[in-house]
Amino acid sequence: MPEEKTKSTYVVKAGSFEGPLELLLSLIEERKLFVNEISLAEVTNDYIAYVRSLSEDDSNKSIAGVSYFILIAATLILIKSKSLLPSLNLTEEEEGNITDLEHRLKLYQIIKTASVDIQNNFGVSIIFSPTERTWTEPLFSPDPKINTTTVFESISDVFANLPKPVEKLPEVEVKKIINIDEVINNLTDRIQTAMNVSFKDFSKSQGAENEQEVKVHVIVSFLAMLELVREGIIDVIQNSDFADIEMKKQDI
Amino acid sequence: MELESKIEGLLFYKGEDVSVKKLAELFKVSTDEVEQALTKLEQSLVGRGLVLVRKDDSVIMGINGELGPLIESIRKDEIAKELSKASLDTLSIILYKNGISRSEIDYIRGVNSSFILRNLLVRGLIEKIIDEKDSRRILYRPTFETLSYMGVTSIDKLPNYVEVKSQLENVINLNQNSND
Amino acid sequence: MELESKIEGLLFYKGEDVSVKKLAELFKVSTDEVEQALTKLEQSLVGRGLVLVRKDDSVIMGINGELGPLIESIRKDEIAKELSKASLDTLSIILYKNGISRSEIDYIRGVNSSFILRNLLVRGLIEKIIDEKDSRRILYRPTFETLSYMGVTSIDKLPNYVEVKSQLENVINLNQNSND
Repeated sequence: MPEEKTKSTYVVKAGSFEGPLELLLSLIEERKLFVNEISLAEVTNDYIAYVRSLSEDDSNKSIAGVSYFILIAATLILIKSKSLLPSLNLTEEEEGNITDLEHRLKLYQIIKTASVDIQNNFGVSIIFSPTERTWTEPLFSPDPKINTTTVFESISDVFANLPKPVEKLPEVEVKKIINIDEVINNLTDRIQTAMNVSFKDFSKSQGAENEQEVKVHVIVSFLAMLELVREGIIDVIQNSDFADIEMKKQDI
Repeated sequence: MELESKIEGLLFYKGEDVSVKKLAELFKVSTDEVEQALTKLEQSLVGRGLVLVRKDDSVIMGINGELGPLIESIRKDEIAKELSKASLDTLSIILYKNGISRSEIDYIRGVNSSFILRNLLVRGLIEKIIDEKDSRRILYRPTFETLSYMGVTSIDKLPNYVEVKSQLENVINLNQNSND
Repeated sequence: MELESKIEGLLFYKGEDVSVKKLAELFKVSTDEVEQALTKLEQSLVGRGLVLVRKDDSVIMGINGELGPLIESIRKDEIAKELSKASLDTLSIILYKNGISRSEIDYIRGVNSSFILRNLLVRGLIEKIIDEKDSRRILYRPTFETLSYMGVTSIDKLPNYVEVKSQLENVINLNQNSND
């Protein structure tokens, strides 16, 4: 089934997760925490580590699959930034994204818990109904609609309604977009040559080709930047609300 | 659950006659016990919509004769009804593939087809056969009457037969491969 | 013969789900009378081999789930019982939120669900309906088949149904309030 194929794109050494919410939930539940901003901030680093392993794993060819994880990572990063950089003011939309993620995660948690019962009961004591049974001898009852023309039209309709195969981006492109370590290295290099580097300029400079790519770039760059902040390599300065974030090499 | 209730459920499922001996085997009881249970079941069905019909050493569950006229008129409605688009689509798949399993039909149509297949069977437009390669598999094919009604002497006279058939087979193979 | 017995016979004949409205038409009675008869029939079937399964406005007659394993053992074809993690998540969402759009499912799962939905449709575990409030919107809901697999005669008999449902509603309401 195609289902199995999509599933395999998420499989990594650390275990397989169907999607970003399942991963997040398992990270939170592992720590026996409740779903809230604090717990989300706490699991962000592990989440990023997972997304990184996803993008490194050569078997992950599906850009769509990985991008779901990266999109949630963006919100997670916002949450983490809030706790790391109290001066950082979030836009209304960003705040909205945060409450939204919490909300989704709570819904998913309820479903996930309930699904255990579904799993345990599924197919155990099936209530059978003899659906395909026919009581009486068939009586040939055609319909004037049945003729070679209509039958050919119908089969053509059937073909037209088949699911379209998923378009896959070439592998090279996937690699270009998703390699987070490469982004971190670039960032470090640039920090070392220039004292100040604008985050906006930096994420632009990665050669994105379309809007979706830009979005992924910004996220990946932002992830990388925060990683550097965490490791104490750079300082982040945001001069005013919504202003570009400046990055500066920290004096060691 | 009492034995008579178990027998009731089983007979409903089977929809055909089952021997007393077979019932005893299935429920791991003696034939005497089955006989007693059948008597109880008969009694409990008095005045209900279902009846137990016994013939020789077999038993079958049927519908109370009083409902005969109603069932007959429903049946007439069922077969006189216009064929739905979904039914026609399903019939076209069965015509071109000539010998296809329910799960293959379901996969091609993207929905479950049990009710539609039942309707096509009742109308005598298709019939069930056992797969020669796997006796546990049931296949569907058009009836002879359907083909003559359409005025085709053999299946390969259907429009674009060769192309359609190979396209159908491609879809089915695709599904099988992705299952591996 | 009482109405409930007539309905019993008819459901037995049909072997598929019939709507309350259709039953009222067939027996020329009101839908209220049908409802009452169905309640009586349900009661009279307690402890017996047959059960009445109800979903939305339809009803189907099935064989008591206690007999499920026995019937499975005499069936010729294998029953697909495995649910992948993704299928299980999606099916659970649809079961507890009877009538939900694809985008809502995607929202809760955080990933695209089209493949899984098609898969569940093919297996007959879910079905598409048109949203009554917005005819352009397609909603997914569980089928009788799903209830059968779960061994329950109605959706609210699913494990912890009431609790899960109210938990979900609490979270949804909370979010709506915070959005105001």
